[in-house]
Amino acid sequence: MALDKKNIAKRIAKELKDGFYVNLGIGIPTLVANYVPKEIQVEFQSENGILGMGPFPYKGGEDADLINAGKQTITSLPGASFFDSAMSFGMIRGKHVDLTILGAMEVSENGDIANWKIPRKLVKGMGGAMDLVASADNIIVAMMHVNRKGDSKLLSKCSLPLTGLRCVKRIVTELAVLDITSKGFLLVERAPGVSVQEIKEATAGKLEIPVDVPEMQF
Amino acid sequence: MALDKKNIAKRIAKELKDGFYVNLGIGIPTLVANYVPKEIQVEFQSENGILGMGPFPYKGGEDADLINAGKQTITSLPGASFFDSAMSFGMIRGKHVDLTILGAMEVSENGDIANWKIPRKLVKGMGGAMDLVASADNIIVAMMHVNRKGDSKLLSKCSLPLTGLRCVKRIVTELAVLDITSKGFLLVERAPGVSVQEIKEATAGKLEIPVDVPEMQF
Amino acid sequence: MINKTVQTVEEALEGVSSGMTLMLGGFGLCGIPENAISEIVRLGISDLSCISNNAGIDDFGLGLLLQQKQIRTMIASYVGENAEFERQMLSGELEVILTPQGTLAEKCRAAQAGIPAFYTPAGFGTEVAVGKENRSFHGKNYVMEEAYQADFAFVKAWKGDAAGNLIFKGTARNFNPLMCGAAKVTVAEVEELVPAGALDPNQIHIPGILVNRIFQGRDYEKRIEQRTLRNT
Amino acid sequence: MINKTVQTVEEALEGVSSGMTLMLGGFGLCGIPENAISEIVRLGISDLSCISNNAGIDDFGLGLLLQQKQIRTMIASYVGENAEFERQMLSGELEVILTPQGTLAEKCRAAQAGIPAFYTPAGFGTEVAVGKENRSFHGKNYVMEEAYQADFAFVKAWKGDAAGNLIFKGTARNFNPLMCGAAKVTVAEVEELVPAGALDPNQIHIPGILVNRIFQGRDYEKRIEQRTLRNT
Repeated sequence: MALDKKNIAKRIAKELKDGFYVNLGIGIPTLVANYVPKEIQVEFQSENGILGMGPFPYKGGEDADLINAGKQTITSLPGASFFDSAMSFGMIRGKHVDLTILGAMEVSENGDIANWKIPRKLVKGMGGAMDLVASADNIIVAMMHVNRKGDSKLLSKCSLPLTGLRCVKRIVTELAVLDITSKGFLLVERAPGVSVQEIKEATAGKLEIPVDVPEMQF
Repeated sequence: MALDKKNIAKRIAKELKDGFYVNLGIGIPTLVANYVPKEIQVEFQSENGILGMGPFPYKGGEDADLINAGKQTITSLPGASFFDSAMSFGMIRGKHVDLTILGAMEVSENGDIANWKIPRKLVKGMGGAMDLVASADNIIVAMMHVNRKGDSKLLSKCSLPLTGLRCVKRIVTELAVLDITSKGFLLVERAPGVSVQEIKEATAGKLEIPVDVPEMQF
Repeated sequence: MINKTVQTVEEALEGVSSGMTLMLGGFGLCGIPENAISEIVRLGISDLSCISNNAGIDDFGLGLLLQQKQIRTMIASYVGENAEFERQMLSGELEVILTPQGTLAEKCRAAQAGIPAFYTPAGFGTEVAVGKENRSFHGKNYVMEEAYQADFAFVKAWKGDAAGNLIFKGTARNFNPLMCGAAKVTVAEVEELVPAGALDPNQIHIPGILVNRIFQGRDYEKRIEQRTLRNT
Repeated sequence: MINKTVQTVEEALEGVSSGMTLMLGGFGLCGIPENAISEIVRLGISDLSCISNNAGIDDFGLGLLLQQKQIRTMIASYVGENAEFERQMLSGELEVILTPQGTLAEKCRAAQAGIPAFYTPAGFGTEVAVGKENRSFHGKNYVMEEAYQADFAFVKAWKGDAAGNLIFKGTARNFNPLMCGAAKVTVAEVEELVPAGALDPNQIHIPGILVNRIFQGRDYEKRIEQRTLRNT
């Protein structure tokens, strides 16, 4: 059965390693913070200027001067720090952030990503996405395998304007975990109960299928 | 009579204007801080990371963590701030410092300055001088008109390796105040009792002499 | 101490006029110069180019200038959350230059620090890099970006002193410090204005040399865009 | 919270070896990483390239490494006050690369912030600009300078916490913050190491993400180079 958003986040959380600084994009990536394994320590960076971001505040604890990149009220944890946007993107461009998790409209088999603009539709802007994808060595995309019309979002070549080139390392969708390799999308795991055939049909780009494709473990 | 170093500093202090941020080089320029007119407010920047530098401390008030660019112990005044070297030179390159006063080995009639290196002699380095002269719109040089051998240091062309190009605006020596103009050195004032002829003889570069050259007032 | 204090927002904004390029601090509605924005609305000047990470919401922040059609060009990284903005952009009344957020920050910082241009990997291979110098360093590709040139910068700080020194709070810091000294004139409004000497010189985020005018702000609303709470 | 604490200077310097490029904070003897320098002397490694604004004095700071002939290349802006340095430089044992002070600072900051290169007016028309790209922006001439690449950065802070957050004091800040995260490994030594949460997150000069190892320094001498006093 295809995963729901929570389970996509839960699967991505398994990619976290002890000592990682992590930047979470808006949407599914934000949910990853709820599933950090207890035995490891990670710190969340929000590009608007906080490291050591904590959960949402309790009622009455909101502070207009303390928000995340999605403009939501947040809290800070012990060991947190605040800084300006140049320092924040210095951390990102300088490869000090270990893992970036973000959403995408399309990913191509060579790791290109498009997630900011649909021609002839309203463009809201790239925010920090271009900086993040151009800089991070370790990018995981959280996305739906197909769009609402049923078309694959894992393509041989992106059709939408690009956010970044050859930058995605791993993709987690409702159907599968896939890596970007020199041979295209490599099927690493499938969602529980989802067949290889289903994933094959939902993937427009080149798909490398190993003999054994294990089910995701949670 | 030719000025002593104190009087050179005293004459330069007349160039200070209310609201000026000033960077003082080592040597005669440092003395300028002693002669700030009482009716104006200026702030001294030291490129190692302080704005609002105060006088030397009283005995017992020295702090190893509080020095100027000459590595001397200093104090800070109310309204002072400390910052890192990138911010400090950001202030300098960004033209936020209003006046730079520094020494020179040679100045040429087009405003080139040489003050960091004598070939075949020991080179100590340019420190912040190249940043200062390349950035400041308002540079006053405090220097002796001639060297110990009696040779002029105000030349048609610098013989020593340059620190910066076409940057000096005004020069104050023991003999005169001179401006750099498109016609070379313009004689603005002479030291009390010093004749135009004396200045002429001590100046190797092109010297423009107005009809009336007033004596300096202190 | 050089005193940067002005008494009123009118005095603080003296010289601002139509056709100018303005920098405005803030991320979303967090840390925006509320008093300066209100005064720009009151002045009724127009044809402005605004450099700010976002464009406010319909009835707050830069949205107030959009309502009055005072902005000709908006330079931002993300402009959602604003219906009037969308209308003006789609109708062609408003020019929008979208810039990666880190590049926007660094272009401000470059202007502050006298760096005319720098290289960043952000946007390489995308339409953001079109028409700009592309260059490789150590096998990686970069885009050259130039410092902004602006007439006025309006920033909001938490505390400030008469010498113009500023301290920001939490994530309301964001772009504010980078815009100080990045325009010809920098105007800082603060929640609390204290005498020179009242702030610890070690804790100052922006030294007063980068601020031309400082004033005590009034009636801060500090609206929250997404009030998000945890269940108790 | 990610804990960056190490217990000893030996542990802090694990991996440092001959032939490496090191960054060392400090201006003169102010804010230098005394403990790290002592340990480098003890390790006896050599053939080092050192990026530091100055080169210490004969018997303190980087002068201690020069005495042991551990430095092959010195990258600095000003190297006076050191007789052994002069001897080695004049004899050709020591290579010296003199760099304008602001450029040195910015090359560190660029390395920290993932900026591969930038333009500065400093040194244009001088021997510093030879062999580098010269370029004009808005009618003014600039020199292109590239970010440093270093193996270890050694910095000294006043206070630090277990998460690696740092606060500096007075003019001992200087180059220290800029070197954090500017090398492959950043080692911070502090006068006072406190638990995470003990420092105000608003007042942190360098966030822990830019520091790989932090340790409580010992026996700080904090020597004063020019004790200059006012007459009472």
